[in-house]
Amino acid sequence: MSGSPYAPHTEAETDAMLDAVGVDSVEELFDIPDSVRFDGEFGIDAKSEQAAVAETERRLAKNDDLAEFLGRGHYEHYVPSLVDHLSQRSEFITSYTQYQPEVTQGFLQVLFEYQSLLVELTGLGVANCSMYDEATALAEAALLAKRVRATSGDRVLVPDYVRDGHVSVLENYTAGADVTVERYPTDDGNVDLDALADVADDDVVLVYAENPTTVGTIEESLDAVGDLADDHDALFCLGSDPVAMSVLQRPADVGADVVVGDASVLGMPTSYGMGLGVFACKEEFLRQVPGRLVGASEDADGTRAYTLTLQTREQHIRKERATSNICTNQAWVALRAAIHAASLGADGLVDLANRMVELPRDLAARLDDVRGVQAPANDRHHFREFLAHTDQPAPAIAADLEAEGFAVNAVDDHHVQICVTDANEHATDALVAAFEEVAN
Amino acid sequence: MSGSPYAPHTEAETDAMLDAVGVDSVEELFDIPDSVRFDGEFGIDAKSEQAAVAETERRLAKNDDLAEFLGRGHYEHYVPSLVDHLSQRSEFITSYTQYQPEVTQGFLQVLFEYQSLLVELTGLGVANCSMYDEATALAEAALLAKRVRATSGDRVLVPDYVRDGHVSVLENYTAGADVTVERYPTDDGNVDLDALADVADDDVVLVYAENPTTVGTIEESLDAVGDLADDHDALFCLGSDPVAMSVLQRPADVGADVVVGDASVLGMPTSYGMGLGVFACKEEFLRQVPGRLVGASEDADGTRAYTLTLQTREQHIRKERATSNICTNQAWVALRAAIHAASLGADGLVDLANRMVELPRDLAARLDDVRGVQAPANDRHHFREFLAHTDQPAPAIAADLEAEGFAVNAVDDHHVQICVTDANEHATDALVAAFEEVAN
Amino acid sequence: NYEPLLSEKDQTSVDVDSPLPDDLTRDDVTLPSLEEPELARHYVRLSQQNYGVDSGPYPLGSCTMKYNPRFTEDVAAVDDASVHPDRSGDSVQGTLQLQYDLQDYLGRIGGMDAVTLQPPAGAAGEFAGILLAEAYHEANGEGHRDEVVVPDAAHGTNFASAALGGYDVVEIPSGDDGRVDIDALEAALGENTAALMLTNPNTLGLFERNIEQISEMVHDAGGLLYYDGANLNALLGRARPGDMGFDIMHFNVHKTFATPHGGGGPGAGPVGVTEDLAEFLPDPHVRKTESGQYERYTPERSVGKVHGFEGNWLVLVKAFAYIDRLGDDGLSDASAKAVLNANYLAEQVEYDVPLGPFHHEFVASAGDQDAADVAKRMLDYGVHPPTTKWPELVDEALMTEPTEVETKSNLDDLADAFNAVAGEDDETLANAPTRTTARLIDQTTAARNPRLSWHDLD
Amino acid sequence: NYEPLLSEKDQTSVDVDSPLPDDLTRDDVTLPSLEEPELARHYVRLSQQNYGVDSGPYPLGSCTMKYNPRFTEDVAAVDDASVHPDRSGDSVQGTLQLQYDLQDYLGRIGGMDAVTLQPPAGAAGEFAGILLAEAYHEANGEGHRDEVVVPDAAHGTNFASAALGGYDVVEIPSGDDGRVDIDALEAALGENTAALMLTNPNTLGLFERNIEQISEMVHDAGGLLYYDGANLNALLGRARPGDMGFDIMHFNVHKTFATPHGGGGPGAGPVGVTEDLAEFLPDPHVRKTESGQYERYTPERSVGKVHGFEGNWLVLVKAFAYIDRLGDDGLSDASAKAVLNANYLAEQVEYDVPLGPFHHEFVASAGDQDAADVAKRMLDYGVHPPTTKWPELVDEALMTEPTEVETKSNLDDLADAFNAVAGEDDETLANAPTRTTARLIDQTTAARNPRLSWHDLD
Repeated sequence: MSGSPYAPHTEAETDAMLDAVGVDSVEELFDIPDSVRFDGEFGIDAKSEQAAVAETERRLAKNDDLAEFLGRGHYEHYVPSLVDHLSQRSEFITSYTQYQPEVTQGFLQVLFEYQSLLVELTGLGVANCSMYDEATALAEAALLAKRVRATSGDRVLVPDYVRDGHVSVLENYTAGADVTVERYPTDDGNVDLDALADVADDDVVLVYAENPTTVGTIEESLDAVGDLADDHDALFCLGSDPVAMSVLQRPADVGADVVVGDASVLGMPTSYGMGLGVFACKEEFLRQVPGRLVGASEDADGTRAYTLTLQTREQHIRKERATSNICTNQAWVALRAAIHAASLGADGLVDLANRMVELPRDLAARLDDVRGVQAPANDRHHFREFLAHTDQPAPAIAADLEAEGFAVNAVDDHHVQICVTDANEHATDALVAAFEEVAN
Repeated sequence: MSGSPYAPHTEAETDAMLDAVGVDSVEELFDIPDSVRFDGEFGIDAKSEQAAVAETERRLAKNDDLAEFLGRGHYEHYVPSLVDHLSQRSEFITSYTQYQPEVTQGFLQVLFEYQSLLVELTGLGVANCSMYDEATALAEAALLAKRVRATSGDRVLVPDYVRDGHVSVLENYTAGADVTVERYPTDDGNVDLDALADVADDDVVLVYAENPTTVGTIEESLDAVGDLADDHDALFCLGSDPVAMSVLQRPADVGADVVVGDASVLGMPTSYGMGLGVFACKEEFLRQVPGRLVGASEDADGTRAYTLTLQTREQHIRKERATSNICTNQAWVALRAAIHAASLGADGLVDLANRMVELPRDLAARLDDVRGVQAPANDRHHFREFLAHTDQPAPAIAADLEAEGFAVNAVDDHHVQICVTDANEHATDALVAAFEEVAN
Repeated sequence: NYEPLLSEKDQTSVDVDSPLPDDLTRDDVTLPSLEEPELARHYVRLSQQNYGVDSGPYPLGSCTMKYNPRFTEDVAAVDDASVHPDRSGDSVQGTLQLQYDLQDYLGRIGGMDAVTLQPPAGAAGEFAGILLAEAYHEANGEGHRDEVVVPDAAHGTNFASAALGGYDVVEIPSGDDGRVDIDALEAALGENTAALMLTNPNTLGLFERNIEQISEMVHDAGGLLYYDGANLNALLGRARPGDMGFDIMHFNVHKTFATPHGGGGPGAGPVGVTEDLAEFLPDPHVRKTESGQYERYTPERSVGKVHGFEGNWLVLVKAFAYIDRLGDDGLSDASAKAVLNANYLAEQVEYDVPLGPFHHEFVASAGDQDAADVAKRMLDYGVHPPTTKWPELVDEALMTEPTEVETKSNLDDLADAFNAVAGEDDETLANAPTRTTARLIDQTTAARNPRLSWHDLD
Repeated sequence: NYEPLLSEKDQTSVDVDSPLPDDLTRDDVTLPSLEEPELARHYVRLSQQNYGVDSGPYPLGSCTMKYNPRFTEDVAAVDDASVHPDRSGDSVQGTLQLQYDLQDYLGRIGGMDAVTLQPPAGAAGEFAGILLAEAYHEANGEGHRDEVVVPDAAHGTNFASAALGGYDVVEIPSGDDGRVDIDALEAALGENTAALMLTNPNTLGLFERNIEQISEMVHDAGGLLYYDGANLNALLGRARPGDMGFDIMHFNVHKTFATPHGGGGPGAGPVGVTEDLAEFLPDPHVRKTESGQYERYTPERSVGKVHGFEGNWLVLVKAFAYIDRLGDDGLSDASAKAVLNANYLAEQVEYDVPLGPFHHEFVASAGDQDAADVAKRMLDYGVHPPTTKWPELVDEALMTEPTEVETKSNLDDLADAFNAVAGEDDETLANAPTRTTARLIDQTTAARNPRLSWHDLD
């Protein structure tokens, strides 16, 4: 083989085209000074499709086959087969941003429906097409808060249960806007309202909380958090996801101004953290929303039609004054999430969410019966996951479990975090048995 | 869950429809005498999609993971990814026979292109859309011969290398037409011309031979077989496949009147023998062809268009006087084969076929170096596969190899048959090493 | 909209240069040789010119065009499903178990004692059934029975399959009520009767209420009763062929169990039989040993093979997964909704709908209109038309089977399409379709001047 | 052709009844609840209303809409690709090796010493690069540098990413030849310069011939040179940013390495740096130990994270597989044909095409016509139009990038579409498109009266 298998020119065609252009060889078209011409090699051998598939799969096959009980912001639910089959359709996957809405009504409508799903679940007026993931969505929320707040201010408060990595993203995105990110304490896996009240002042632009939290607890006083933020003219940003939101308190009802989160809990398998950033907010912030928005309009025949709208917020028009630098986003992941949500429907979503309350409750109770384990560590309701206290050092427990074929997260010296969903539920008996082996 | 997940009625809709029909319950619509009413249960539990997937996969996972060197009429080549992605498109896979050509031009054109591929490869004037597999295609060829032969006759001659199962199909299909199937001897894996001449007479309606043969040899005197058939006013039917035909002697050039074979060598993985029966013949037999034919025509605007044609040959019109009873065929497998062939193109097909000559030659030479093995057993050229003589009993060799992770075919007391293609080529080193272990 | 043939995009001639001696090879081969981007576009565009169940209603009577759940494609695509038929039984216990379990499921659903999965399509199942009947009679010293009785409204394959088996077909007319005419049957049955082939409900969607009497008559005459499973979607959980007295039946898994029709196939046509006929089943059959292993064996008086290997295996995997997902409740509900849909749609359609009561399908009459033209005009309304002009018992028949997958709203839309066409004049119909990829296609030229490959085109 | 919204087909309200206390739950949720058959049809129909690369030419300048080979989807779908980011390094050696090897491949292709895969898109890569530049200057005691220089023709993301990092953007005008104006650059550079962001070839498809001089000027001023990889498809195997003096670059794998654009994403924007900047790369990075194992580690002075986890991993798997398949020869040929295609098409187009010589794209001028109207009218010819009205250096710009995947015949057809529109009057253009799924869509109403969910519709 020589050349790209995806560049279809025959030699005769190449010659005819060179003739038309008026050069003898393609190389003449490269207007590159000799001094910066590359005359080396990458050293990558061309391969047949069969060999390329085998080479990639050979590498990946080195991963150990573990039953994963990992969560902490990246989750897996069973993805209906329909999601793969429909999202792989050429017209969806090989298209790009809908700059020409007249020939991209299909994707626009899907994104409009995805926005609608989030509007319904959050109770807020506006949802965009996607951010990269929860961490970057939170960062964009902080920047929006900084932009829209009536008075100046530079503090963003996040609870201590948030992943360090997410805080790092938040700090990186907001440093340029001179925002300071501070963590506030929690109490037994919920916001410590008194502690939060102590640190909150009028210099705060955004208060963040999660429901469920990164450690799996369900927050019980979110409206108080919202009130507290409101008292200081700060925005209240809630982190959640579309499955949780289908049963937990509606974000709008607890005073959330912005909702962020990761909607890749729908539509995606575990994918090493690949996300789908949710961004929804009150309608009053519409012109400050980051990212793409699809709106309904009409075409010249008066038929309903969809189009990207309010593009003057965006970088390709507003440049350095854009609401965000985002261009390529997670549209196809949003398509997958939308199909998954549609497959579940209202009943299916609620049923799934209810199981995410029951499964960790039941598994925690079983682990609590294991000598050397107390679970759940927090006296709260849980969603998908929970902390378990281990008498033995947690890192050793995690390592021993790994040797038995299970992945769990050791979050500190004596706590492991266990996430259980419909995707790994089948392995819970084996996990409990393994805990019996390693925990005491 | 209750009810079918693919029957979308809400209770309200069901009620409205019952009202419209004028009954109180669906059961009233079943006009079945009580005496034959079924009031039992099948005893099959309804399952979620996730559970149904798991249940089927759990069963299949009990298959041992062996490197297969099996052929004898069912082969595997690497199938380009494009074949899966395109053939799974809804519009193709969820459609049926093109009774309404105005809305099924897509599939009709694919089938027309598939027919064209076979016309090119066979050199014959007509190819149909598909039979089930090679065995049933051969049976249909015998029936066609019986119908078209100028004088009566009832003998069909097949070489002794044909699989017993294929002969059984042939006998079953032709018994109703009072045809007798007889085997004729071969010499070192090729037709024994003298022996064939001895048994041939004017009562023969069809002489069958294969190229390559079931034992992997390439026939060297096919034109003589064709002449011999011709001498007795019998049809000459050649068995082959689209990969082999792309380099071996063109069937038309050796006098073949009909070509049968299995085109699932393109487009399909190993699939427990699922096939794609090739049926091509001379144009003079057109009105006696079994199965569906797609023809070119024009629509009311004068644009080229395709349609099923000559349907008066078929069972839905001609009933007991049809050329065959076939209705549902292997159209989707033909689509896959067509895409695979198109992906290879002329060069790719010839290259693949040439490798199918080289791979068995090279592997046979390596096995011949193993103590206790003589390969190839036939002093012929080979395609994909060959017989190897083993000093130890062949069934024991096959069993020992299976224990080592390889599947080969023990065809008699001291011969194993080995098939090697681009799909299992990567395992040849290991196979040779395993032979070293078990053969002497 | 015309998508050129591959051959109109490229034709590349390659001189064959091979490791073989020249006299064993052809000279050259000429085929389109396009790179992947152009191929992807070719087939994507062609697919868009094709109507399937996922495009909209497909009420093609007798074909049971249901929704094909995609998860069955996934399980058929797992590596473990891809094994060679010559593998030892010990090394493919998974495949054998799936075969065994599907045999078992189908037996329970049909009320039959043993089931073979080998026939690769419904017609192949019919033919296998004919072979079984023949072997049975032969074994009983009744090899002289050379007639198969078939009602006039039966599927064309019934006639053709019986003829393929060497039988004389005795066609009997239907009664005025669209069902088997008992007198005609009586007259047709005799000492040469090998079998009666019957669809129930029949192609008019009518249940053969006299099935017990029919069964008794056929058996009294020494014949066997064969069930054509094409319409089994009407009966799931309500009645079983085995309980009605049928001795042999085939299943169309691509109809009843929603495996995709694939543009014409592949399907699969498993055949069930009563205990008496089990010893004749095709080779190999799968059984479970006392130790819980699964093994292939040759039934004692097997008819041999009807397919080179094991039939359309991957289709059978899909059927198993579908049955396993729906279970008793789902299968029963599928039939309930299929029957409800047919009856509801029959009510909404303004064409005359004679006979009844219907199960899964009904046959309307286009009356003064030409049913084929009606179908073409329905294409303009964006739906697939019913089967037309058959069965001939109904003038200008429109044989309509909506299946269980259509919503009430879809059925209302479909009825609107029927009714709109019912009100149109002959000229409009004759000029239809106008809104489709291709306009009305000239069938006469296609048949008179057959051009069956790109080699035949200018 | 209008496909109703899911909400127009069904809205089901469910009262939330949960194992949780009532005060922790919402009251109800209202969503469309349709069964699978209707959903399949909904999305199949919507897909058919969407133009993609597999539909035909998609010469959207700057977006590199190549064919996406499907085998990369298969490798991204294998179970082993689906692991959780919190897995121990020991247990995901396969993933780490693939990350390491892709870092290595990209480093070789870009001529960079170290590469992070974490940024989830091109703009995220730019922002990561800005963070790296800031950390570098900070570490060198040059934290006062607060300006990023960007040519006026640069992608909008360059400006926005610099601003997101807190930098003042210093925009410099292009020269008459469409390239960096050396004098303007000289004037813009100074002691506050943190970096110059440059695309090469630039958005007009022109190679910045003075790149060495530019590099020297920026570095002399104490700044860093940032390469926007959007146009890297023009240079594969011909020139490498690292060799031209760039310190930081991002790769758009969805452009250069053919991972699908997915209707707007996901992409991936790996960032390469020279050795001096490697210690600042995001956390974690992957390295190979002496024992041949792969491990994650935190670079010594890491900027931290730009994505919650490891970026768009499955996209990166596809990119690896694509690069591994093409190899040196394929990548080099891709650029050759991309450049040839752009130059050939530029010759065939009758619109004025100023400037040149071009690499992978060219910018034609619609002259007296409105470029946006030209684009709408091109839709009527069945092709996707170029990017319009940008860069503003060319009046009524038609920024055209055919990529290597188009055949000569496709380019000729595409040129015919351009040329047909070039000959049409303003009224025809203003009324276009007429042959598309939707006619011209009213943008003003959409923006003035935003209706952004089905809750906003009547």
